[in-house]
Amino acid sequence: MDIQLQQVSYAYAKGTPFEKQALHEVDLTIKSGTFQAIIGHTGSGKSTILLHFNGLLKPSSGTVKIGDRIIEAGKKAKDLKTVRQKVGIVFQFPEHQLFEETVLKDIMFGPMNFGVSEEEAEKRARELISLVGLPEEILDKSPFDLSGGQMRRVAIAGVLAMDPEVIVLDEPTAGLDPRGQKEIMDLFYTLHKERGLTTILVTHSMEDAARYADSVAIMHEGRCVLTGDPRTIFSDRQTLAQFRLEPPRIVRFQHQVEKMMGKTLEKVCLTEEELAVEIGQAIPKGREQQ
Amino acid sequence: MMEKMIFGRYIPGNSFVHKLDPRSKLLFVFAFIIVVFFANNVVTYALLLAFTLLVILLSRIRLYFLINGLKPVIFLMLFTLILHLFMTREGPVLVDLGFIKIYEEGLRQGMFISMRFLMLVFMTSILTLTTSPISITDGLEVLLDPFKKVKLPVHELALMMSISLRFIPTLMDETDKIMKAQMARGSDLSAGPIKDRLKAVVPLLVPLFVSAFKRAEDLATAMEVRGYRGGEGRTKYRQLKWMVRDTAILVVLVLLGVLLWMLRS
Amino acid sequence: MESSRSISTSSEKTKDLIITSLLISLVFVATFFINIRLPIAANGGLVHLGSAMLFIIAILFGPKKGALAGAFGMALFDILSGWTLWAPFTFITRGLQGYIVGKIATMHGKNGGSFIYNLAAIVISVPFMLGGYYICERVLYGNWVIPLASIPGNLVQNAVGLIIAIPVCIALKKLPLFK
Amino acid sequence: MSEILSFNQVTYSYTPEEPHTRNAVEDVSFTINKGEWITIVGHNGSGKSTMAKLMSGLLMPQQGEIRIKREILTEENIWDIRSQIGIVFQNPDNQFVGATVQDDVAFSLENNGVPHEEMVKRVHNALRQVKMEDFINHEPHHLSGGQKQRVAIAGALAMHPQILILDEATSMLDPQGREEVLTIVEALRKEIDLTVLAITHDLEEALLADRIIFMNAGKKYAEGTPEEIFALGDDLVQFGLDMPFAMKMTKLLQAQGVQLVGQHMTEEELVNDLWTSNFNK
Ligand SMILES: Nc1ncnc2c1ncn2[C@@H]1O[C@H](COP(=O)(O)OP(=O)(O)OP(=O)(O)O)[C@@H](O)[C@H]1O
Ligand SMILES: Nc1ncnc2c1ncn2[C@@H]1O[C@H](COP(=O)(O)OP(=O)(O)OP(=O)(O)O)[C@@H](O)[C@H]1O
Ligand SMILES: [Mg+2]
Ligand SMILES: [Mg+2]
Repeated sequence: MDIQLQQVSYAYAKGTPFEKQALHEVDLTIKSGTFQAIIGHTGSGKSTILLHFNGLLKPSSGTVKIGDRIIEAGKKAKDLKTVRQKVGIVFQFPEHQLFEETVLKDIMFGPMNFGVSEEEAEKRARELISLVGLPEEILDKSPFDLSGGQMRRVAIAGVLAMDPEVIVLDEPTAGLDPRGQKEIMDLFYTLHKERGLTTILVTHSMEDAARYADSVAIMHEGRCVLTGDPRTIFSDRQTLAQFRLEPPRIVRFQHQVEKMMGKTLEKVCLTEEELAVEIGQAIPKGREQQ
Repeated sequence: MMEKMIFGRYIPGNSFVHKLDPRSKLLFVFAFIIVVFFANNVVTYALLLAFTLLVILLSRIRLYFLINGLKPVIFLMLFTLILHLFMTREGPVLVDLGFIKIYEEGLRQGMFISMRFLMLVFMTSILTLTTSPISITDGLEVLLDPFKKVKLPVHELALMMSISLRFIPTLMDETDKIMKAQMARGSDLSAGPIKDRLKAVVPLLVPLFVSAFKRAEDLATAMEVRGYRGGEGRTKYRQLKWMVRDTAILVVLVLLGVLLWMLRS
Repeated sequence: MESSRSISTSSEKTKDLIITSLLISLVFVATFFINIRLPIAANGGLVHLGSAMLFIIAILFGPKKGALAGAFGMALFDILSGWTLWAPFTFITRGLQGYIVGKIATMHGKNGGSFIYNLAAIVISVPFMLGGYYICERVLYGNWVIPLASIPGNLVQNAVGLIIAIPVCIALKKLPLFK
Repeated sequence: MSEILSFNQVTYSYTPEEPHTRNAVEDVSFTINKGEWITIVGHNGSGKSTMAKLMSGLLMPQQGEIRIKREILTEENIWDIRSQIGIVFQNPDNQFVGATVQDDVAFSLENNGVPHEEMVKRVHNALRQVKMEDFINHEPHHLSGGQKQRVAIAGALAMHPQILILDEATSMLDPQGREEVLTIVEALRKEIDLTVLAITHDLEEALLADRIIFMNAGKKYAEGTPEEIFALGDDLVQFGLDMPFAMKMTKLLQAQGVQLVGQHMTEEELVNDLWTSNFNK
């Protein structure tokens, strides 16, 4: 399912003295099956744009196409439910949305709102709980008796249970310890690969954007100023700096190494593993024996 | 971070009224509410009206804001006027449409009561337009101080007010986030069958309570580490300064009251 | 929530004070910000959840917090949205209502867990609320008839509040937080 | 070096009546000297925040003792001791008490009965120290997360504390906010000889410390300089953490057959080693 934003503008508190233009004529296309990262300085409009992906906000002007649904400024959008089922959002600190008596019921809440039968919803919950790395016993516990990391996983399972085609992530790993962060990101990456989920990641972590994304979009002061593949985007230090961003650590390190060697490597590396191989090849091997 | 505070009517400014001490403003409004009821004839009402206009001028509040504030009550005012017009049957008949007669006394009463109402709304609005909620709280805390003697926990009440004011924007933000998150899971307060809309309240309020409690716990911890242990032995950072102008405005109001009392019929 | 041995009394008091403050904020937020669209003529069908929130708080936390949250939360709403003149009346009336609901719902050791008591609590509080506003507005408008105009609106508010509060209380009662 | 804070076999459980659940903090001992920067690292739920609460007397240990400036922490002296400790917590919103920036900074001064003139002086000073004096009248919802945390630090500084505890004070912030806060803390340490105890998951942040205490499941797993702790390598990963970037890179490079002399904490060291071991021969 492609998502396409055309000339989308959005203003909060429109028509009051507090009006705040958060998006300016944003054009952005996210092709079905891609892993799209959206990066940008705080307040650049990332979260606002994300709310347009399933009709939680309606553009003040412009159009949003979600699959074959079109949400247009000024027109009444009916039956957004189908859209919301297909585009799941994992918000920042998703554990704050838990409310049911048991974990099982909470995971079933989303799908049942979209008309899935109780048996089917329960089946999905049982499948997903192990997918997110939790034991099945947890299904009968109250979500409020779990640790922060466990709650986060339950909330994510609750979104996945809706069986969306597109999943939108707003800083899904904030506050977790490094292992938790890695596990959650790897989970989404596996889902993206294995189930072909279109994945949209909003993040402050250039490292995650570099490691996982096929395509990166930069937001700056409400505008989508740049889109492209991560290698190109992250190798351009000047442009990034202009939008108050830094390249990922790995790219900065590559830069240092290149300066030291006095020559550039074959390609811009986005993961540690890649860079290690590149450096390994660039090192003058013959001299080791001298 | 979010500039989404669209509540509250305080408009910062530097006028004479803005600069008054919140205590004198509170006392003033309180006394004014009493004085208003002294008026009962054309002269006294005219005097009151002139005085109200003077205060509006001194506050340098754009009339737009005052009128805007009237919106919710305009209907009530008209209603009062019309009821008085038609229901009072005293004095000479002014208009006679056969089935409806409007009497002079009805017109007088209607006008007076609507005017009284208008002046009360204006004066109380000026108070909240020129005084931030937190200064009102400060003012009340000091004014209520004598009631500590009768075991009224004045300090606690004032602190409570200031904390709840402080957390209103935060909780509004939180509410908005939870609403969006649950909408994304297909539960919506504003769309769908009525039964579903009512059902959507639970997924909103439960997390809201949970979050409020988490915040309360964190805040209690933070306050305690910073040495909070009740009102005793505390000093105050915000100091109120009573100036000549504060005394002056109260004196003027008292004089007005005396004058109205003498002129009323 | 934490073990008894680590908590001195001063900290319990502080926590209690803060919880009350946040309950006040919640009443305000529900009145000002949480609307639900219902097919009722009044207000274009938008009904706020202020009364519901007040009932919920009174039922779950008893008369004292119910009274404080109702009085301060609702009066604050009046002050901050152009009804300043009504604030003192609201303070008294809603405070009284919160107190009554809380008192009845927690009577006889019921602790807000009994459907019948909760229902009775809200129903009994309604005449007090209506009466309170009636008397106050009588003073304001100098007339016995005009204040009658606000009664239907107030009734709707209370009815919606009741319909929402009762099930939400049941849901909240199941939380570890309120056990 | 003079001791400023110590734990001696401290144990704490939130549920002492349930012997089967593990203690939140178990048998932890360590000593911190004046002027040090100590970092506590550990996975979620490893007991870090509980330790911070124990230090400030918000919780009292069931076993063992805690000393602040060699004085045992008891119910009697907690208020005195709290006035010497400043804590900044994780969530910037949940610790902002005042209506505006200056009120918030003044809060602890008010609680301790500091006279008005003195308060005004200290509030301005503290705000200057965290570079927030231009925001003196701002309300919290008009500040960014990093700014709120700086106000929280100012609130602590106003009491002229001996120890500043940061309990994941940067973990909810964006990279800029994090940078802002850390820069301020580093500057302060030089300026006023503060002892800093930072709790964090962020290993790059942990590198700034003189010493690291590594917690695992309520117990102290290891203690030492950053070099010593990060030399634990895979243990870090196993107990929920990660290795700093330069170390990970070193390992990967060595696996590629690149010659390197040792373990490296920082990128500069690594680049230098790459140079000397491979090019500059
Ligand atoms: N509900 C709201 N009301 C008014 N203004 C808002 C609201 N939400 C966001 N804004 C403003 O819109 C702009 C964009 O905000 P948005 O939350 O989309 O940024 P962001 O890129 O997600 O930032 P962050 O990285 O901090 O999450 C900001 O200037 C913000 O202050
Ligand atoms: N108020 C509480 N009541 C009961 N158990 C608690 C409470 N607070 C923490 N715990 C438990 O104590 C243990 C240690 O928690 P603590 O908050 O100290 O961990 P932490 O290292 O700070 O974790 P994080 O990195 O997530 O902040 C955890 O197992 C946690 O579940
Ligand atoms: Mg955002
Ligand atoms: Mg912690």
